[in-house]
Amino acid sequence: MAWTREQVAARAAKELQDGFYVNLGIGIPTLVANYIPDGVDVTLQSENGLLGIGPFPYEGEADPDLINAGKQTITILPSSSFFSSADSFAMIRGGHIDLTILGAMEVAANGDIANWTIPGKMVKGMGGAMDLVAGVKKVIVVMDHANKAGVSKVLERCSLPLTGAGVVDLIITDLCVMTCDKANGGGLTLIELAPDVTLDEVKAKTAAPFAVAPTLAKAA
Amino acid sequence: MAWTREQVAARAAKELQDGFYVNLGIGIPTLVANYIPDGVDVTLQSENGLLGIGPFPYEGEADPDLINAGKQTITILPSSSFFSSADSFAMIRGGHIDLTILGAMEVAANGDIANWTIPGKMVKGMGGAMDLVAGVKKVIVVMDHANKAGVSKVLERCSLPLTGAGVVDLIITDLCVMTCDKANGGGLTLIELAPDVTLDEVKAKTAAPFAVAPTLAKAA
Amino acid sequence: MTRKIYDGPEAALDGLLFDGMTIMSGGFGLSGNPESLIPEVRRSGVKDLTVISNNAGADGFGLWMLLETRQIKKMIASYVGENKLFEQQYLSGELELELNPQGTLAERIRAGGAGIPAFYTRTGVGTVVAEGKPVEEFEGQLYVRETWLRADVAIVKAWKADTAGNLVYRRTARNFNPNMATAGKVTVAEVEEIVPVGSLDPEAIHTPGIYVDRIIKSTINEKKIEKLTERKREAA
Amino acid sequence: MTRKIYDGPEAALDGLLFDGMTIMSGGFGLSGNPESLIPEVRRSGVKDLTVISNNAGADGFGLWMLLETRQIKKMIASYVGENKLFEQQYLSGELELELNPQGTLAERIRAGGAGIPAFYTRTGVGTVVAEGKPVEEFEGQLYVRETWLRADVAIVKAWKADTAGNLVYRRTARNFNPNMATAGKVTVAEVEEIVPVGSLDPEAIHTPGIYVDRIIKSTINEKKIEKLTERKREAA
Repeated sequence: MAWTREQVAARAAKELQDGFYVNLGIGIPTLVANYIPDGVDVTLQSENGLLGIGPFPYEGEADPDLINAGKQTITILPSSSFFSSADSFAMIRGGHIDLTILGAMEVAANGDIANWTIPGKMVKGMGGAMDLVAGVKKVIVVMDHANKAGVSKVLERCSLPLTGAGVVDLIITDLCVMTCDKANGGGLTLIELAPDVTLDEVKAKTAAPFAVAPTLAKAA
Repeated sequence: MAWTREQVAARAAKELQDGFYVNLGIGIPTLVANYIPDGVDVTLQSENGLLGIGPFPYEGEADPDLINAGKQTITILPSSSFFSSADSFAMIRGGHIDLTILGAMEVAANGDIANWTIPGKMVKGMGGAMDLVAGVKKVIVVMDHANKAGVSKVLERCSLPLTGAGVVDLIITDLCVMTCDKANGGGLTLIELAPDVTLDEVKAKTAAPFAVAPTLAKAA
Repeated sequence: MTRKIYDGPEAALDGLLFDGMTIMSGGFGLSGNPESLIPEVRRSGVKDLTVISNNAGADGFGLWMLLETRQIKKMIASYVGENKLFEQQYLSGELELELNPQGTLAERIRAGGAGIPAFYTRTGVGTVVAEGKPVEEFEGQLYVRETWLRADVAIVKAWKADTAGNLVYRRTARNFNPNMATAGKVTVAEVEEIVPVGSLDPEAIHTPGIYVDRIIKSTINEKKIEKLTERKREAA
Repeated sequence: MTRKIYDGPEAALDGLLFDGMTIMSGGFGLSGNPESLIPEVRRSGVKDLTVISNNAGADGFGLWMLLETRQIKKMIASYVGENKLFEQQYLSGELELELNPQGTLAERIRAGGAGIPAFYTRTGVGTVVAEGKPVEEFEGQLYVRETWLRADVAIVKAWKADTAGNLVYRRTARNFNPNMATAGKVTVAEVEEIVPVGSLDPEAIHTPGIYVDRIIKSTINEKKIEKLTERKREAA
């Protein structure tokens, strides 16, 4: 049985380490904050200019001057600090964020990611995504393994315009977890399967070659 | 009679305009602050990270955490703000300071200035001088017209390593005031003489060609 | 020292606007927008604007007001989603768009204010963003060269100003505002409160007064919330 | 959240020092120097250091302590005047010196922390500073390319830290400290006071905690004044 969105988020949360500074993208990545393991102290950065994102505000207490990068109202923590956009991206570009978790439309075996535009169809802009994939130490993609038409989103080469080239470290989909050896030009390795998902199913739904980790264990 | 150090400073102070942001170098330039004309509101910047330098502290009230770029103890004003070295020089480099007044060892007709090193003799460093001459909108040099040996410090070309090339706007010496047309590759024009100083004396003590302003008037 | 204080939006922008000019406008989404100054730009009728701003407003709000009147010729932004009017004008070819990665946009503006005409960044290497730009290797990694951005006028929104022009922003409404304040030939700030000098902590000034030429008290301060997200208070 | 708080200088630098390493050290003149950490670098005996700091201390104070023991192989600084020991070692060829304009030094450090390997500046064009570096024209002006500076360890002095590593500096003792805090692989801060999280104003943090790995309370906090300059109080 494939993982749900919530389960994907929970699986991604296992990648968080104590003391990490983390930037979470919009959508499933935002859910990851709900699954931070006990005893793991993580500080969330919001690229519009905040280090230390707190929970959503209680009803009636939202402050229009306090939003996250997804433009949702949020709160702060006692350890929080505010800064400008230039300072925020200096932090990101300078390699100070340990981990970012982002959604994607396509990911390739060479570590390329496409998640910001569909030429002729979608004109929105990349926002901070290009800066995050280029600047953050570890980049995790969370997404459905295939699109609604059943076409694999894990490809040998991306067909959409890239967000970043050779930047992805880990792919977590509804079916499985794969590492990407970006330091050596790419190469996917399947390291984990969702419960009852078979290797054959992943092979059928993956349009890229991948190795299978000898230690591969089905997720409990 | 040549101008004294104090008179040179007073003459330089006439270049201050209401609302100006100004950086004053060490030595005679620092004295300029004592001659700011009445009704002229000037904000002094200190490149170690302060906008709005106040007067020297009263006896016993000096704060080691509050110094100017010459490392003298100072005070602040109600309008002051502190910032980092990078932010301070962003302010300077970005062209936001209206005027800087600096000392010099040599100035040339093409607007070059040398004020930071004598090869083989003096190893100190340029500090912020190169940034100031390159970044500030208007650069005024105050200095003795000739050195102690009587050799002109106003030259056709500088012999010492430069602080900046083609950067000087105005030269105020103990003998006279000269403009430098740096926007057009240089060219000095004598615009003012100190009391009882003759054009011939300036000619004799200046190792560069210069024009004489038709409006030349002796300083009162 | 009150020469920087102006009566209202019209006075604050008087003499600054001209056709074909470049305007920077602070804000991220609908947070920290110069809500009083944008309508005055609209009222002035100035046209063929190049506008540099992270976003392009939303229905009826922010820079959307200048799109509606077709005063904007070109936008330099990082994200223009959720704005139907923008999409229409762009797809019909009426509007030019230069999309920048958000951090590159912020750094280009910072560079404009800091006298740095160009810098290198990893962001965008191997993507369309790097096309036509010099790409160079430093310490084994590729970087693309980006250039500074400056504006004829920067309009920003702050929380408080003192009469010397020192600004402080409030929470995440800070965003691009302090960077843009440094990059305008003239910078006009609208603020929620104007206080006497000495009221702001000199250790905590976000924008030193040198960067601010004109100040008004906001006449419009709607602060629309784009995505209200709340949680229920748990029973004690 | 007290994992960043260390017992003292020895604990704070434990495991970080090695021969041939690069250290950034905050301060301008004798103001804002990491006065407790420098003696520990000396005590450790680590050698062949490249030290990046605006100045090189003064007799008996600051980085002078590491010059005296000949632990410094190379200084990158903007001003090393008024330091006889430095001059001796430099003129005798024992010490390498790379002089940088102060603003270029600050920007190179800022670039190191911000992931910018190179940038262009007017500063130094036409001088020895630009020799051997690419010079290029932008908008009719020449600019020289400068590269980033980063360090294995940055040691900085702040006024207060909270336990999350957020720092605030005091007055002009801020200087290079916040910039260097961003440019060390590991950043160690000494502070006059360690306060609980929530004690510092989140709008007024000079160095967000992400940049600070280890914190100690200063054991030496002499704050020598280099040029005491005072005025007499006028009779009332």
